This record gives sequence, C-alpha cells and structure tokens, in this order.
Amino acid sequence: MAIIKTEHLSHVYSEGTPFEKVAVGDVSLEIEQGAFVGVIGHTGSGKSTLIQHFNGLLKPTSGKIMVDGKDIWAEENKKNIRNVRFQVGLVFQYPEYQLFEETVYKDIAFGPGNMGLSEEEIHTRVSEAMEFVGLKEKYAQKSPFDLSGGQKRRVAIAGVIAMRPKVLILDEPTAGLDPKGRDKILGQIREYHQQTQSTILLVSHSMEDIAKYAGKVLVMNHAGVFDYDTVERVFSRSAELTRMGLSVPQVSRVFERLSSEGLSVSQNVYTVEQAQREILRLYTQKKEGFHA
Amino acid sequence: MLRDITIGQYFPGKSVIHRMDPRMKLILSLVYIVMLFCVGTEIGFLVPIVFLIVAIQISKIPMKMVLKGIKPILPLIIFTAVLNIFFVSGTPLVQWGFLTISLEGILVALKMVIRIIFLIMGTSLLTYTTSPIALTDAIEQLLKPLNKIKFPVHEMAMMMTIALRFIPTLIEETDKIMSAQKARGADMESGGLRQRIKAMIPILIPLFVSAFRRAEELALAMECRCYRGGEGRTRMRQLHYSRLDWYGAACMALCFAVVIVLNLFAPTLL
Amino acid sequence: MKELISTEHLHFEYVRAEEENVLVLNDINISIHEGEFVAVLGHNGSGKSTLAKHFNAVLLPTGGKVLVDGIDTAQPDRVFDIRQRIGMVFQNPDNQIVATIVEEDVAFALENLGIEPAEIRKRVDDALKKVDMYEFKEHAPHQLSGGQKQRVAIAGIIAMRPECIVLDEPTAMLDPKGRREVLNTVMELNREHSTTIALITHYMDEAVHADRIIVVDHGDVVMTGTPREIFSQVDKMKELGLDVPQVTELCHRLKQEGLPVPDDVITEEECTAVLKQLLQ
Amino acid sequence: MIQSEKVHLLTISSIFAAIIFLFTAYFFHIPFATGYIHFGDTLVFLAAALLPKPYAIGAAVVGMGLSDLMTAPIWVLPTVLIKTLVVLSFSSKTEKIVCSRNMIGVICAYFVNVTGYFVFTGILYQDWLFPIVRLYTDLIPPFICGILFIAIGKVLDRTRLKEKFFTVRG
Ligand SMILES: Nc1ncnc2c1ncn2[C@@H]1O[C@H](COP(=O)(O)OP(=O)(O)OP(=O)(O)O)[C@@H](O)[C@H]1O
Ligand SMILES: Nc1ncnc2c1ncn2[C@@H]1O[C@H](COP(=O)(O)OP(=O)(O)OP(=O)(O)O)[C@@H](O)[C@H]1O
Ligand SMILES: [Mg+2]
Ligand SMILES: [Mg+2]
Repeated sequence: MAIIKTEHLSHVYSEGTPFEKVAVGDVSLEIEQGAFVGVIGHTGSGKSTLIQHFNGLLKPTSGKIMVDGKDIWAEENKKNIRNVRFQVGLVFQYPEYQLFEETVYKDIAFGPGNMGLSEEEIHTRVSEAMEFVGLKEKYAQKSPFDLSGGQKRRVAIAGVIAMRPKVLILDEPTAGLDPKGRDKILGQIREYHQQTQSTILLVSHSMEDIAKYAGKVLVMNHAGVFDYDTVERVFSRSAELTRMGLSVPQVSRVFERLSSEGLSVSQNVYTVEQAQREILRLYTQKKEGFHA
Repeated sequence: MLRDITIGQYFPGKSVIHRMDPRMKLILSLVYIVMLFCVGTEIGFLVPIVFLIVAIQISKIPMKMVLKGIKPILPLIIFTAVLNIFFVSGTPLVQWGFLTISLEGILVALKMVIRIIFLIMGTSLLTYTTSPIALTDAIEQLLKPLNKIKFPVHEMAMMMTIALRFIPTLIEETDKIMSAQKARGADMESGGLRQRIKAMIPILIPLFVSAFRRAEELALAMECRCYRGGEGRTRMRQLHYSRLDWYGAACMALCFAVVIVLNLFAPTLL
Repeated sequence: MKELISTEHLHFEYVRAEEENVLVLNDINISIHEGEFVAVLGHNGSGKSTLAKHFNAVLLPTGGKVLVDGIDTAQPDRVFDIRQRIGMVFQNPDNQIVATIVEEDVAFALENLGIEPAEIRKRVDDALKKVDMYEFKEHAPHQLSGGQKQRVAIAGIIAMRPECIVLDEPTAMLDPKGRREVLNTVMELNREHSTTIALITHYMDEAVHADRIIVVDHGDVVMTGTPREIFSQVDKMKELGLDVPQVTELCHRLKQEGLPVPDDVITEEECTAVLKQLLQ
Repeated sequence: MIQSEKVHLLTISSIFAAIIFLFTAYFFHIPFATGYIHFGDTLVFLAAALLPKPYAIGAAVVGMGLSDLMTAPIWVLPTVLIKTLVVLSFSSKTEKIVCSRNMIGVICAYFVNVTGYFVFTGILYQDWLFPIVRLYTDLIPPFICGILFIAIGKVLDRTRLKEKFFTVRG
C-alpha cells in the first residue's frame, strides 16, 4: 500500500508577485510502505520543497497529498495537521543547529512531549531512540552543546526517531561528516529501517551512498519527477542523469567505459561489492574459456 | 513566508532625487525638519507643503506609497486634532452645550496635523529614494568628524554593514529553525500570550547559538583578511557631490529663506 | 623548490579555564613548498583546522615553531605580513563574507591594508575575473548560490595576492555543482597562477587531484605522500576512519582475491585500462 | 584587550544588532491597538545583559536605529538616546542574565522607554496632547518586553549559554 501519495501536487513560491517560482510542478507519486527511497536531483530541483509537503509543513498551492490514505489538507483533517508531523518525521539539513534544551534527554523528549505522551512513555521512547542512533546512556544528562559535531547530529536525529514516525525523511544527514561518520549514521538508519519496517526517504548528493543503501530512487529535475524506480533502472539511465547535472557512482562509470570499449560486462553495477563480483565472474569465465 | 521580506522600503528608480548623494539627501532631510519647526505663519506652511509635493513628483514615487507611512497613526492624529479643537480656548466660533469650538483650536489642530504628516512624509521620501546601503555609507561619512572626540565611527559603520549583511541570512535561518521545530510538533500559531512566549524559546536559543558561532567564524575570517580596526583603512568606493546636489541644496536654501521672510513680514491669524 | 611553510616540532594545546587542557597537535613536522597543491586529510576532530590556523598566525604554537617564508609566526609585528602571504578560506561561505555587495567584500582585505582606491578597484576586478564571478560584482551575497558565495570568498583572498591559499573544507556545505566550481577554481589558481594550495577536505575525489597528501590523526602526521602512495594503502586509510576512491578499493579487493592487478589505481581511466587488460 | 577579542566582540554585537533589527521590524509581531507589539526591546535587554557596555549600546543603537532609519527616520535620534539609557540600566558583569541587578534594570528601562518616547513625541510634533493620547499604546508593550526578557533570560541561564559563549573569550 502507498504510505504517501500525491496527486498533481504543485507548489509555487511568492505566487502572484514578480518573484513567482514554481518549485514543484504537477507531481503525482506513490511511495510504498516500507520502502527505502533515495532522493536525488540538482540544486533547486525542488527536493526540499517536495519533502516538506509530506509532513504538512508546506501546503500545496494546488493538488493533493495523502498520507496513509488520508488527504491531509481535506477540511476534516486540516486541524490535525500536527498529527501528520508525528507520523512523518522530518530531519532537516544540519539538524544539530536546532538543539535548544539543557540536556540531551530533554531535547530528544521535545517531540514526544508535544505528542502529549505520558512521562513513562516518553522515557522509553527517548532511551530507544538513543539506542538506535548509538548514543550511550551516559550522555542523557549532558548538555547537547558540550558534545562533538557528530554526536550532536545523532541527538537531533534521535529527537525525530523518538516520535516513532511511520515515515522518516532525512535531508542530507551526513553533510560535513568524515567518511567513517557517514557510514556509521547511514548504517544506523538502515538498521532502523530493517527493525521497524518504516519507510525511509534519504535526500543525498552522493550517488555512491544512494546505491549502497536505497532500494528505490526518486529523481527530481526542474520541479518535476524525472523518474521514480529501482536503483538499477534509474542508474541505467546514466547519460540522461549526467545531462541534468547528476552522476552515477564511480564504478558504474568504469563499467560503462568498459562496455563502450566493447567488453560485454553487466550494466547493473553500482557498488564496489557488485563490481568485485562481476569482475571475478568475468575473470573466471575468461580463464575457463581459455582452458576449454 | 519569512523569506519574501524586503528590507527597508527602498523603491529603486533613476530620478534626480534617487541619483543625489545620500549625504546631501540626509542633510536636506534634517534641514527640512528644522524648516517645519521654524514655520511661524499660517501662509508659511505652504512652503514645506509645496516643496515636498514637488519633490515627490520629481522622484516618481507614487503618492499612495508615501502616504502609507501615515496610515497607522492616522486615528491617533485625528483623535488628537479633535481634542485640540475642543480644548484650546479662544474666540468661540460654535458653541454646543459646554463644548466650544474656537478659531484658535482649529488653527492649532491644523498646524499639528500638517506638522506630523509632513514630518513623516518628508523623511519617508528619503528612505524611498535611498538604499539602506547608501544610507549607512552616508551616515559613516557624515559622522567622521566625530572621530576627533573619540566617538567610534568606524566600529559603528562596520556594525551597520555587518548587520545589514546578516539580516537576510538570519531571516532564512529563522525560517529553517521554525520549520524544523514545527516538524517536531512545536505549535507556534495558537494559544495565548504565555503559550506564544513559550513557543519562542525553541527558536531563540538555536538562533542565538548559531549567531555566536557565526560571529566567531566571521571574526576569524576578518582577521585572516588583515582586519585591524579603522586605523589606516582606505575605502574603494568614494562618495562624490555632483552639481545635482548643489542644485538641491540651493532649492532648499531658497525655501528656507522664504519661510523666514514670511515669518518676519506676513501677518499671522493667531 | 623553496619551502613556503614549515613547522618544526609544532605542539599545540587549547588552554581552558577550570578544565584540563586539550592537546590537539603533537610534534608536527611538515613543510609546504612553493607552487605545491597539498591536500590534508583526517577524521573529524583530528586537528586539521587547528593546524591550518597555525599557518597564518591565527593560532600560535604552544611549543615548537612555524615558519612562513622564513618568518617566525610568533613575531607579533609580522602578523599582517604573514596573513597577506597566506590566505584562508573557511567552510561556511556565509560566515566569511563581510560586506553587503560582492565587490565591496572582495575589497575588504585591501581596504584593511590601506591600499589606494584606484589600485583596489583594479585588483578587485582582477580577482573577480579569476574566479569567474565578475558579472556578479554588484549582487548582494544572499542572492548567490553556495558555490558562487564560496568563489567570492576566494576572490576576497586572492585580491591580497597571497602566495598560498589554505582552504578549510571549502566544499563541505556545497552541492556537487558548487563543489565542482570551487575545485576547478582552486586547481586553476594552482596550475595557471602557480598559487600554493593547502586543501583540507573529507572528499577523497578532491584529494586525488593534489600533488601530495598529508594525513593527520589525533594531532600527529601519520602519512604523507602522493595520492597514489596514500590511497594504495587501503586498509590503513580505513583504519584511520578515512576512505579511498571506489576504483582504488575495487582494485585493492581484486588484488586480494589474487587477480593480477596493481593496487595503486586512483582514477577512472586507469581503472578502466587495468580491467580491460585483465578481461581481454 | 587584545585585537582578536575586540574583533570578536564587534562581530557578536553586529549580529546581535541584526537580530534586534529583525525582532523590531519583522518577527513575532503581536497585533495590538493600531499597530503591533514587537519584541525588539527584549533583545536589547538581552544584549545589555550579555555584552560589555559599549558593545551592547552599539548593538541596540545600530539594530533599532537601522530599523527606524529604514522606515521612519525621524525617530533615529530619540531611539539612539533612549536605547543608550536603556542599556545603561543593565549590567553584563553578573554571572546570570536574570538577577536582582537586572530586575532593577527592567524597571528602570520601563520608565526610560515610556518617558523617553513621551518627551520626544511632544518635542517633535510640538504638541503635548499627542503623546498623552498615544500613551495607551506606549505603556503596555515595554511591560510585555520586560516579562519576556525575564522568561527567556531564565531559560538561557539554565542552559548556561552566557557561561559557554561569553566568559570563555569575553
Ligand atoms: N521560501 C522560498 N521562497 C521562494 N523561493 C524558494 C523558497 N524556497 C525555495 N525556493 C526556490 O524553489 C526552488 C526549489 O528549491 P528547493 O529548496 O526545494 O530545492 P532543492 O532541490 O532542495 O535544492 P538543494 O539541493 O539546493 O537543497 C529553488 O529555485 C529555490 O530557489
Ligand atoms: N576553541 C577550542 N577549545 C578547546 N578545544 C578545541 C577548540 N577548538 C577545537 N578544539 C578541539 O581540538 C580538536 C581538534 O579540532 P579541529 O577543529 O582542529 O579538528 P578538525 O580536524 O578540523 O575536525 P573537523 O573535520 O571536524 O573540522 C578537537 O578535539 C576539538 O574538540
Ligand atoms: Mg534542499
Ligand atoms: Mg575543521
């Protein structure tokens, strides 16, 4: 079933002024429950604008958006728009700059607190969220301003996870982190996805990360959806992606070159693991062929 | 949406008034205020009134926009004018129970209304025709002599520049912080005063923290670019008075002279 | 070639009131030569920024020495000489642009140095052209994209005509397009105007373009060498919390599987050639 | 004071001025009487409780002055004088933002604001009935700003913001 569905959704900024800007135009899309979706697109293609519709932060200037089957801006649901924000958690870019409480615990508890949960329930959720992002118990009573950059970011992500959203959207969660930090956070998100069966949308500029973690890819281009399909099928359109200022993972480019040089290699290679397997296969094939 | 805000009310254009040196415009605005104070005869008020109306025509700023500045305090002005009409004693014109309307009352009210309206309109013409950056440049240049009495003119100018530079950045930042807190269920639109004040805290603290971080990085970047205060500093952009400015000054001087002559020789009703 | 920056037993700790000091740099001995393009790698908190700040006397060593063009950075009266020679560009372009108009910002350093207005004008135009931002000279900074802002920041530095530019993660906050713009600008400054470059980055695909890489870990320099020498040590890099280009990792893994491939492949072209040879 | 601390204080107060400007002219306005209440003064009080005197005055004067300069420039001069006095009512030397010293400051600032604008309105418009009529819009906002200052100051004290960002360098 589709957890998020849009029908001809458009968003125009500063409508009716000389600065009018169509940021999202006529997008119809269905995102299945439990998917891990990578969202890519050049700067200004409308990624951030689109995802802010999914949790009701922005209201479409035309078109509809359904979350869990309900039109969130329909008259009868309008006043419950805050509930949509609890169902669809959104982690902004550089979320560590939004921390404000005295302790890590209180900060993570802000979202659950706004949901009106009991103290006990809040406590379990905070501990659970801290565990998901790999923060040790001892940090709970520390001031978030005393932590390192990477730890602050994990506190911020935990603050959204603690709302137990059905859909978790992350806007470039690894910007500015070192390679190890990147892998760690993305690994934790993957684990969260697998354990909770929730839907994940990951906005990223790294094709390598998308290939490694996502199952499907949503490609935005000039305010519209260029493609929404499996990783294999999206990255097989590498020429078109390159033309719109995107790219494919480095190994994919190598394999493309190989095939354009006349070798018959698979074109479904996006990660180092896949590349390794494919080369080994071809290599053994060649050797066996040689012996035969 | 916070991002759509335009800073100040500058209305770009190419008129003579737009092209004048901001320093001259600032000085002339001050002189205009003084002139309004100096008017001593009823007929004398015609001078600043005509002067401003002509100036607005030349600037090509729509009259409607110039009047906009008065709208919010219009009820107050009218109310005060009415009080003045009834409370100022003098030769009664109309008597209505214990309420009297006197000629003096009407004149005082009229004078007050004209003074307030033209004070506001006159100074808003300055802001409509001069960009915030030009205005701050002008202030810096005009205050320069105060350096001699140890007034920190350079620091003040630097603060104005940096503040102007960071206003759009901070608007965007606040917008982002608000969206992010709303995504965590913060409710900012409803509730009484108490609730609203409480809702400001999750925004203010991140805003402060980021402001301090920015300040630290900016200070570092400035030092890396050999910043060492105002001493020995030159400026790339230099302001120049042109013939236009002197014409403007001459017009103003002429008007002022007329006001003074009228003060001395024209009859007053009061 | 002449040494432009050299550190001798550089040791640095942050002194904090009421808390114990933090040792950040521990006996660092490196040198950067004129015209070189050096990349500095290291995980978060390893001390890269702290090291960079020693290059232009923003921080002074608590032990050892830093020499810039033969000048000891600890000499208080030479600070501005040093800062003029070694320019610094930081991560967040928003926090290093001072003025409300692009060209005024580029002029900022020159104004501080007390240069004549006509000369400033010339140098500002020149710098803006070098970073390809001349047509934006009258824009307000907030109207620009991240990559454009960062190039304005670079112009503000090259207007001083420095011998070396130190860039501290200049691309960390940019999207791929902005990153490419900035990297191309930096490489052009190095190749065509022979400006010395020290680039701190978390992106391995940027480091690949350097002449030499310095890897910092917990305040120590743990590796130096050409990109080829550094990236071929895949296991060691991973141990340090760093990464290598995908093609390097691929060849490394293939080699471990016993295939006859070299393990110092760092570019796509090389990798394609190697694989082609392997499979034909 | 060494040069780098001066530069840092300059940038902090400049950015503070920008925040004061924004709260005066744009953010969180609450509709009231013929206009709205703004919280610019709350931010002025906070600047006065955080930054050394000359810098706090700079932030207040530049922030509020700019906002007047761009909309109603006749008020620039009164604002500069009144806000200087307001800042002088507070002290930044105390450990906490909200303390008895600054509570007195809030009260002083209230009277300075109310009387200051009363006097200047009278002088500028050459009519004393006008400021009396205006009083009902001038009495309440500074009071609300004072309350908000106490509320926010307390939270900032709890997060030890002053300690973390000001005493290290300050
Ligand atoms: N608040 C706003 N007001 C006006 N225009 C806006 C606003 N926010 C975004 N835009 C414009 O809408 C378009 C889409 O912006 P959006 O932020 O959704 O892009 P994006 O794909 O997220 O880009 P990036 O990769 O840079 O984050 C851009 O052209 C942008 O300039
Ligand atoms: N002002 C300071 N006071 C105390 N400790 C500091 C200060 N600045 C940095 N440190 C500490 O010094 C160490 C090195 O910091 P530095 O910023 O040089 O690292 P980095 O390699 O640049 O990291 P990143 O990749 O995150 O930019 C860190 O452990 C940090 O916590
Ligand atoms: Mg975005
Ligand atoms: Mg750093």
